[in-house]
Amino acid sequence: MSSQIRPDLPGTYVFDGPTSRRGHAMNRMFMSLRAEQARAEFRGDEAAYCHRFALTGDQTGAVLEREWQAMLDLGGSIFYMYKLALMDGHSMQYLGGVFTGMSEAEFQAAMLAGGRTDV
Amino acid sequence: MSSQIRPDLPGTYVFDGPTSRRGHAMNRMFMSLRAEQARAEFRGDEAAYCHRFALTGDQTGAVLEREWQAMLDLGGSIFYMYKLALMDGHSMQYLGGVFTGMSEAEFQAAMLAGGRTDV
Amino acid sequence: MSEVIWGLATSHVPSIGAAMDREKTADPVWAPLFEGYRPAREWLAGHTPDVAILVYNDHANGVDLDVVPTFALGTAESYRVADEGFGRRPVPDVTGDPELSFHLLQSLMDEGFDLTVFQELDVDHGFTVPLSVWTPDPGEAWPCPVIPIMVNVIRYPQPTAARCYALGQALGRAIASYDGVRTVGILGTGGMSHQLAGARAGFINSSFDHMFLEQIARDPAKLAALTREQYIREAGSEGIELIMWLVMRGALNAQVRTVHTAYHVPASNTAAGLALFDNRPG
Amino acid sequence: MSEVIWGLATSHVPSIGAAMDREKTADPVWAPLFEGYRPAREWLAGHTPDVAILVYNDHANGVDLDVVPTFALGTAESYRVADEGFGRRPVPDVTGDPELSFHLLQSLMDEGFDLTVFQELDVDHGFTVPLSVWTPDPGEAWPCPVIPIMVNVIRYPQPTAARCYALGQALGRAIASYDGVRTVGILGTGGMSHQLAGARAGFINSSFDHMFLEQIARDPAKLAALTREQYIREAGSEGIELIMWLVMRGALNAQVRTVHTAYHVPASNTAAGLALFDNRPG
Ligand SMILES: [Fe+3]
Ligand SMILES: [Fe+3]
Repeated sequence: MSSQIRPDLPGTYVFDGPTSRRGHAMNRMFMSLRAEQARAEFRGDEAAYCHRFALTGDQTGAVLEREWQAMLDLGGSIFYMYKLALMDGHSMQYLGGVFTGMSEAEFQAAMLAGGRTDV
Repeated sequence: MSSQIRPDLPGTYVFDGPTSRRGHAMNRMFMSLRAEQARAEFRGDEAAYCHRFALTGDQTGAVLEREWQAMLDLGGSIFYMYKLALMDGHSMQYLGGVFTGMSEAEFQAAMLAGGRTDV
Repeated sequence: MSEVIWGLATSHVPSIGAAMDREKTADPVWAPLFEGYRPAREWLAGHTPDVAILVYNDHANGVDLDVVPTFALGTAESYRVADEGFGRRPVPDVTGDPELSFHLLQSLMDEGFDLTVFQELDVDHGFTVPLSVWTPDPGEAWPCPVIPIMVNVIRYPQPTAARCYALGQALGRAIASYDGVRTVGILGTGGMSHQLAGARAGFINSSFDHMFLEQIARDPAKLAALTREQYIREAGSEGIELIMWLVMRGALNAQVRTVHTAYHVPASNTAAGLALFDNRPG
Repeated sequence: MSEVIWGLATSHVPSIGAAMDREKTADPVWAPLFEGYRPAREWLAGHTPDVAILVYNDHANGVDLDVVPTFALGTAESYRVADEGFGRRPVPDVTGDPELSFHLLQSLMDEGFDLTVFQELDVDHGFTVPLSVWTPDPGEAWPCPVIPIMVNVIRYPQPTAARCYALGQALGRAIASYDGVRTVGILGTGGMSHQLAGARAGFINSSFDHMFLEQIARDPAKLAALTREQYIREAGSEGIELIMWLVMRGALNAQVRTVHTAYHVPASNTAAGLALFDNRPG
């Protein structure tokens, strides 16, 4: 219908307009976690906090269960999701492991060996 | 020093970068007056409210005394200043009178006669 | 292939909206203005497009003063009517068309326009007054979805008139390459001559305004060649809003049929102009 | 007449800043990276410009997610270091140069770049990590005022590489026409190949990175001709940040002298690259 020529690359998320639209409420919620007060409220009742930001049921479920891959699929941007990961004490290597089916240590080892060059 | 070719027209304010910089705190204060709560706080203690927004002494004086011409000279933008005027119950015609040395009625009459065509 | 079927240029003076909201349009000071609108409104009521694009500027209501985009595009599903400080206008919120917004974004970026994207946006009188000029009684909803294109006309240096016209031309190409709707209306807003502040407040230049009303139909390239300084001198510090008419005009064909024009002084501190163009061939 | 005396390209990985802030630069995993920086840092310490311009992107810290500018310019007197959620980096706030910002704004707008103006802006690791790569121990203040130019590299469609390169060329002309300072340094940041999310997370393409490091000096027009899709495929979804190097490169002369380059994997999930160019004639 439209002339969108958004690249479609396997295993790669391109944060385009439709994705941004789908994930807007969830990313807005992640963004709010920059403030300590907001993090405290989130910790106090995660579901209520998600509700306040008008996340969909799927998005709320993914957040509560820390299903990082599902958050991506539901419009999450890695830069916003990372704020939740940081709050949980997770590194970007941990997330890399989740996305690629490795443990954090395995992912780190792959990076130290020069990165994933064959994907 | 710079190549700025900002028009210099008599009796005309051009809201350029240096003006915006000079008036930033004051315009930010005006902008805040969109909220009823802020207007109530402003009314309660105008000087303290200006202080909270870090207005200069000159700017605070101009605001407290409703010296509209001085606000312009101190970096005010008419679109922001208008929020204060509205709060005071003044119209854009009232301000037009102030800037041109007329009463509101005189300014209105000039507009009804086809506007000020000779300036 | 979508087709731009009409272009509407109109001033967006807040008091025009207030006159309508307070049912004062029959008052002697307002009646001539609204009489002038009538033929355009009647024609427009018979030519509702699938979607409209509205070129306007914000007046310190929807966007914070620390960020000033030159050209911005809304990509939201809907746009709330802003509370400018004393309650929102009693008009409907605006339904958007994200699919078309995303298409316009891609096309215009590919043509080298450096757009700012608004995924959320409240729209102020600069947006809603032109909608009311078009549709005085919207009822529960405006006649079709509307996409905002915002232009900085307040902070110097504004985009040049030439850049605005070029944006409109690219917009026309982007619409032509879209298959999602059939018909599009475009609104360019602001102007005509006016100045709000300083010793020249109340300035009106009706000969410039009439020249502009005529040339916007016939020779828009001539208007696109005027400098910022010429606009501010000839049309007043706020009259430079007229550059937004050129975005609308750029999206139309070289030849357009003028359906109606109107000109009235004063609407508040401003000259109010209207021009409606039928963009359909033949 | 101001002169761009050098251009510095560098990745802006947050963990590089964290390694410095936590004094881990001598740790075995970090030492090779910082060894690679050393010759550039020494040269730069002897060539402090009057002012620097830093091309970067924000990572959801300084700008709200509802507004995404394609190209933005800071015009503030100073820029606060952002709190990204766990306290700000222990580095100085950034002093700006509003006069030069206003000059750049006017020049670039006149050349048809549709900039968003930030009159206020907090800068995140995308900005402060490159400053730390340049100046590891700033003490109370960075070596000179710095002006931010922000580029959207996160939300698709990003500006094309060609548009970034053209912006850099216009920036070079704007600087050359300015009389307020003598010498200018330019930083282009981001990259090299990396991808944070999805099944391809951890992707590194060192042959593309080495090609890029070589061609950015010799034949930047070739890199400017690559499409968004090529960047994302070859360098990863976040590797498209490399388009910001082209803004820097565009502001330099056709011929530059390469002072130093460095390349290291990994810095966190990323390949880290550095390239320093002397832009002085002869
Ligand atoms: Fe206006
Ligand atoms: Fe980055």
